[in-house]
Amino acid sequence: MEVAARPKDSIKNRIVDILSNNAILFLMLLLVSVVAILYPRFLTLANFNNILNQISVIGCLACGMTFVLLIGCIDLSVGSMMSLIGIMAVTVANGGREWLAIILPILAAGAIGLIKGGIIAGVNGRLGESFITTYGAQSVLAALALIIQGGLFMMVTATGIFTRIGKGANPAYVFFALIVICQFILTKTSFGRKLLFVGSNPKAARLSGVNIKFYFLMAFMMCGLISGIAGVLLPSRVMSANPTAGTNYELEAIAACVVGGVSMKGGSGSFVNTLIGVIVIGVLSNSMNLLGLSSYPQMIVKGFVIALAFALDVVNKRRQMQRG
Amino acid sequence: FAVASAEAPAARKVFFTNAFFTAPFCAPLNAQAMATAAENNIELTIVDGQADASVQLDQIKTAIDQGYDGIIYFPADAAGSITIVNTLNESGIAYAIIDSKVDASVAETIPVFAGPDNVEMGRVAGRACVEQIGENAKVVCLMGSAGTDPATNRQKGFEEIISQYPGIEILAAQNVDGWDPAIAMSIMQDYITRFGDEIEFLFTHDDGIFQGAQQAIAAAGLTGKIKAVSTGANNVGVAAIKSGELYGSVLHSAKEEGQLGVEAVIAVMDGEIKNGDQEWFKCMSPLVTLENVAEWEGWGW
Amino acid sequence: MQEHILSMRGITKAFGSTVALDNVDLNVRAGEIHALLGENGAGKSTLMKILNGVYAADKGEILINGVPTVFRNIREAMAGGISFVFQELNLVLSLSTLENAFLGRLKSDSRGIIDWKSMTAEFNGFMKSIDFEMDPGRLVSELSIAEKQMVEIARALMLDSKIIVMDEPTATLSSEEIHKLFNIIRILKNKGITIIYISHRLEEIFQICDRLTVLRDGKNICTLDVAETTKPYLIEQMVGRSMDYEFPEREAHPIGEPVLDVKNLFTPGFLQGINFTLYRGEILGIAGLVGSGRSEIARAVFGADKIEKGDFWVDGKKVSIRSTMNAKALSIGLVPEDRKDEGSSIELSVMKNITITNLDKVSRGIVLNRRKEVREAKRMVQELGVKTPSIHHRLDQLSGGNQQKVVLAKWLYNDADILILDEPTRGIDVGAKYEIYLLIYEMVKRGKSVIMISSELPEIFALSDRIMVMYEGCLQTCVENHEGLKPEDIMGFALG
Amino acid sequence: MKRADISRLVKDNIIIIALALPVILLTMTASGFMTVSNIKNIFIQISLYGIVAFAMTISIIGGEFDLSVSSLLGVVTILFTDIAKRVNVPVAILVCVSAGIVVGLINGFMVSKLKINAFVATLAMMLMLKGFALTYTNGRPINFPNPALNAFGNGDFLGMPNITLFFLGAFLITWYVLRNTKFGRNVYAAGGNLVVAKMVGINVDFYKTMLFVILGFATSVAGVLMAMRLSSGNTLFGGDLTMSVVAGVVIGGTSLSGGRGSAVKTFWGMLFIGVLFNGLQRLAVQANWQDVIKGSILIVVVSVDAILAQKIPLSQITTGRKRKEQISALPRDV
Ligand SMILES: Nc1ncnc2c1ncn2[C@@H]1O[C@H](COP(=O)(O)OP(=O)(O)OP(=O)(O)O)[C@@H](O)[C@H]1O
Ligand SMILES: Nc1ncnc2c1ncn2[C@@H]1O[C@H](COP(=O)(O)OP(=O)(O)OP(=O)(O)O)[C@@H](O)[C@H]1O
Ligand SMILES: [Mg+2]
Ligand SMILES: [Mg+2]
Repeated sequence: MEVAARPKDSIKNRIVDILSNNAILFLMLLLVSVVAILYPRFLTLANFNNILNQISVIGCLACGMTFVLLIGCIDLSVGSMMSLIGIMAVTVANGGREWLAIILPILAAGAIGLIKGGIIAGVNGRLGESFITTYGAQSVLAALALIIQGGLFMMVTATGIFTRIGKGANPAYVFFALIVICQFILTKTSFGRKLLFVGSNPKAARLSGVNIKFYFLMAFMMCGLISGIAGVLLPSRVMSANPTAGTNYELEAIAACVVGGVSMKGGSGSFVNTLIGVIVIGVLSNSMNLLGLSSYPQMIVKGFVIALAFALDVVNKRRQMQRG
Repeated sequence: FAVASAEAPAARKVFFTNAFFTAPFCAPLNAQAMATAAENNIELTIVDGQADASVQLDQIKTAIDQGYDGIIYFPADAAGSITIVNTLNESGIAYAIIDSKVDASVAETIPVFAGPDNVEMGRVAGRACVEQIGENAKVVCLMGSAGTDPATNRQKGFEEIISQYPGIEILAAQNVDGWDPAIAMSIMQDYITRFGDEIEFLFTHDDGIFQGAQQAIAAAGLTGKIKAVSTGANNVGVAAIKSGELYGSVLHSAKEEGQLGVEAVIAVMDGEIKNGDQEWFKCMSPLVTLENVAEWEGWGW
Repeated sequence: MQEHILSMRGITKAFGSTVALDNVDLNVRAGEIHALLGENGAGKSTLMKILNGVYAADKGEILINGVPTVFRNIREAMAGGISFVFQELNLVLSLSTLENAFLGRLKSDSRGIIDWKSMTAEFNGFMKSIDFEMDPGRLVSELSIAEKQMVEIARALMLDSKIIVMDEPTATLSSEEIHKLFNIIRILKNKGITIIYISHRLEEIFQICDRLTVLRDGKNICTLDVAETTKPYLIEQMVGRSMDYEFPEREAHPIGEPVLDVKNLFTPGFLQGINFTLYRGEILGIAGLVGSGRSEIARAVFGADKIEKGDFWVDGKKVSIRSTMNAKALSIGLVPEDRKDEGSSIELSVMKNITITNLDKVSRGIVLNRRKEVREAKRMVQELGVKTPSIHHRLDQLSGGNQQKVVLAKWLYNDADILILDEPTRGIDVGAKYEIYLLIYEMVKRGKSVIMISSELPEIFALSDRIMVMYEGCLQTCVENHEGLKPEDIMGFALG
Repeated sequence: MKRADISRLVKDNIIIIALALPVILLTMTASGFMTVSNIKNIFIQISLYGIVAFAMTISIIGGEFDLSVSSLLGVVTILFTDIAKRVNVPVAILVCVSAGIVVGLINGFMVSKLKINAFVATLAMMLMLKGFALTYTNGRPINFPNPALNAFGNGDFLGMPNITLFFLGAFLITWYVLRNTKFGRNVYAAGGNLVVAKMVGINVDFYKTMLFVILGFATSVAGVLMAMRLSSGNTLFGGDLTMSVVAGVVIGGTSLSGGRGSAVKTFWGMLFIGVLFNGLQRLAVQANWQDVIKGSILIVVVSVDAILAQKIPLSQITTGRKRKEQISALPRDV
């Protein structure tokens, strides 16, 4: 096998390489420095904590969503799932059983995920089927969340463990732990490997003797379980549950995954990508709030940054292509 | 059996399109409307207007086609109500508007509006603010969902009062999408980072928003240092008032509004009010504080 | 000196650290059939993709009729009078055969409204001229791989180009179709059209080509007149060493008790009551024409398709094979004929593709042992001579033949007792084929059994212990492969 | 007719069967369902979204997807009311349609030239448009009480609601273009397999861009009509446009993975949604339960569709060589 060595890259080339390989991160660093100059308080521990606290719920959702995206599907119902789980959790917690209020709703969420996965696996569905099925599930779950408590806003009156898991940096610990565990599952276990293979080419996976239905089922169950965790964290963080709390969270979760580099076609991406995406979007929102941008122009900037991050990424890939 | 039902007058059927059906505020409103309707021998159907004037127009057209006796219309937004009000007027059906006002161009044609005076509510909050912090202070506001009637008008009333005191500065004001406490919490966290302990006063358009913001305030150890006035005075607000986290909240009773809405449409169906009368069944908007909380508890939800 | 209609000079192209082409020249005379030969990964496809603008060359120039030309994309190349049959099938599965045949140049009037009638007429006319029956309205997803290949060929040939590039057009065809294809190629040649022909089937070169160019490891080796050369010499030029035989000598190996019994196998609308037995240590060849149902048997036995009825016995025990998992648990393996769609995931690395069939082997519990996985993957890559910069490269960065080797490696790695190979050597060069044959022998000597489906009769003859012949979904015959058996006998059965 | 043929027929027309069921049930249970005025109502309800749905059908067949239409619709209603108020109606229409096309061009540029994933590109566009509209209006809806326009938006022509005529027009054009033009068939090719389309020399960048331009155009038309119909402009109009429209398209049977589908399917899909919503309201089902039913029906329809598709293996649809029947050369999908 002939492998010719390439001439050593010039320093300038290498710098451009590093920059363009990590376009999103550098974009973020730039933003951070600008904000930090304008608002020195930005770089304080307290704000750092705030950011962690703010991204963790959406981060958990994105983490669950990653499983589903990796297998080439999409789940539009995680937001309403979160609403429903929040209501359940607070109902149980206010009844005094706080541990149960943490565990039971998460298991319920896993079960709901199993049902969704069961349908998708049963019909051999992928993106299209999961889109519609979970869009339907979104409407059912949101309605159930409203029906259960008569559509009321619920305060958390519990005072024990349930209220502590959402305080300070705790949700962030949960989020980071999830990322580490999921990344381990994905890259270091045969389960994760097969999941990735199924996502990348289900036909080939089937002909390799992989039980592809099982992996569709599991991807949705993991997504359910993890959005259940988000559903418990949210009321614990805000100390109230709202039957419409999760509205539109699903799009934000997907955006975070995709900005970080998880592919919507399945089979490509990792939880590290998700982590990056969540942090980028979280820091962006935080800095815009600090800059005093009202929520309207914030949307414009957010959209622009997402597009820009991707454009840079693509330019980078093209450069690499040209140089072989 | 048939004889018995012949004696009682047949129930009248009323259709209610609620633009914000799923909002927590509307849960008690819907429930009270159902109750009042039942008391008055009315069969009430409530549908979700999905915050969209176009959806509501379709619903109302179908309802007119179905031959309902009366319609209660909770507009998603003022501008979008023009066609709907015209449609209602043309059909000759009895109807009442609740909660949010219709567009000025058709306001003169409506028979009755049942709802709060949002501008006045803002004014009440503004006065409470001045009362609390004096004529020199720094304020932040967390407003309701962008573009909605309450968010626009409550802020308008509030600023009307505040603007009379040049010493009071509004540091920042931001809409809270979907009146979501979680979003309110994040915004408040960032306000605290940005302004530190400069913030002396917080005005929120809803007790739920306040409740979210309060978590950020508590986490920063600023409870009590930031005085706050909210709107709603529902259970959430009342609890916060009692615990001292919230100075006061301007009442907006969902129950009262639900009841007034049904009473209003009955009045129109009975012919007591005609199109163009522009009656206003106004909801009360007192400021609920620790002093009078006992009196008003339970009016919210 | 004849005029060169196309000359590529000093072409160099590197992908990352892999130098695919190093200062390569290719001179093609007008009206000739010019063969491009070389091992897997020698750079043939890459050279052609530089010609049509899919890749840009790092260095070098292209002259067409003596005029320097650079096509930036395929559209320009097609407009410039060059058409292509690519190595990988390029069909839109959700469209009809007709539309695929006219893909990219649908006939329409000036307003863009399609003229279905004249396209159908042209297509039917063309198919008739090569004597190949094909319904223009069928969805391409319903065609067998060989039929797909014919659509692909039809598309290029109907284009009326000055130069036609064919990258392994016959890899999936059986001798019947190849015969028909050659007829039409000769007709085209008589019309003065120039053809660049890439193939690993050397006998074809001698049948139709005029001159040839050999590449090895991205470098020019030689350009010759076909008439002046011999097969062994060619092989030596390609592989870099001499090879006496294309096939290893058949060694006697012990054949044991039945391991797989298939009784009364019916598939919906196709297979009609197939019965056969496979013995331990046996190589059972299946021959037949395109679409005769060979792949169908393979897929049914592997549980990949739903069957109507049929019983299976493995090692004398009655078993039910409902899914690929069942089959795998019974230690059956299948190397499917369509490597791109069903055999592999081209976006994943070589290693991930290889180990997927048996992750348990490289993991403790469910946790993967990375060191072991790398070791195993490297071993397989070594054994099959897969040419790849590393086992962590994505599969789509490998040459076609090397991708095929990875698909083979995947099932050899799993070490199944019964291995079904559907066109296993498709697109693999002579040298590597030899290695693969040795591996197959190795397997049966270790007591494994192999079912081998192939459109290359010589291959079937050289390897099989017994040969089954299929015709239109029916099993025609099953004969011992002895000295006296002649290809004509088999063809007789295959033609019905 | 063979069993396979029957199941294929069922499969291809599952949506019509699914549509017939509620219609029959509703005609029996809800009085006044099968009246002209109610049928008109149903059509009015689906007309504006339907216009976008046909454009979305083209783009989904072409393998792309656009989240930004929901924001674009709101932006167009705002532009229209604002400009019509300040300048005049023709200028407003011109500006709106150009805006739709420009947004489509930008989306198309991002997707085809910058190679940004369509989901991301249009998500970014969605945020930018919404932010723009809210900033522009400061979050307040704009009213435009103009009786003539309103009459047009809500009026009839020969007993047919005007907006429904637009809907039917969009349907016919889409149907014809997809079935019989080079443009349409190349869209199928690009959506069926982009790499292949490129390999056979189809100018895929052009087609990708056109998909978004068509969507932008259709959305701007729907937006102008909506502004006329409601005499106002509001950022929130069309909030659920993308999801409803994609649901309608997919329920009809157009595959989200591209390359398959048709305008007829979308027509039935939208009609199905219209009948369902209208029926649930007529039956006076309470709002929350309406959502439960709607959601469940979506799941059931898609599941049945997918299961039927599996039940008939491809090899049964067209038999092997032995029993090969002549099938017209026309594309299957239309
Ligand atoms: N996209 C790519 N990225 C990286 N390397 C590539 C790419 N395409 C081809 N190569 C490398 O270039 C070399 C030449 O490949 P090419 O496909 O031209 O071989 P080939 O002669 O056509 O072989 P085969 O007979 O197997 O088709 C191989 O080593 C291959 O790994
Ligand atoms: N997915 C499919 N849908 C419909 N028909 C199919 C499908 N796959 C194969 N067929 C048809 O079934 C018949 C048998 O195909 P099969 O692939 O078993 O043939 P084969 O002998 O392996 O030949 P080939 O060399 O074409 O692979 C052919 O007529 C083919 O057109
Ligand atoms: Mg090749
Ligand atoms: Mg075959």
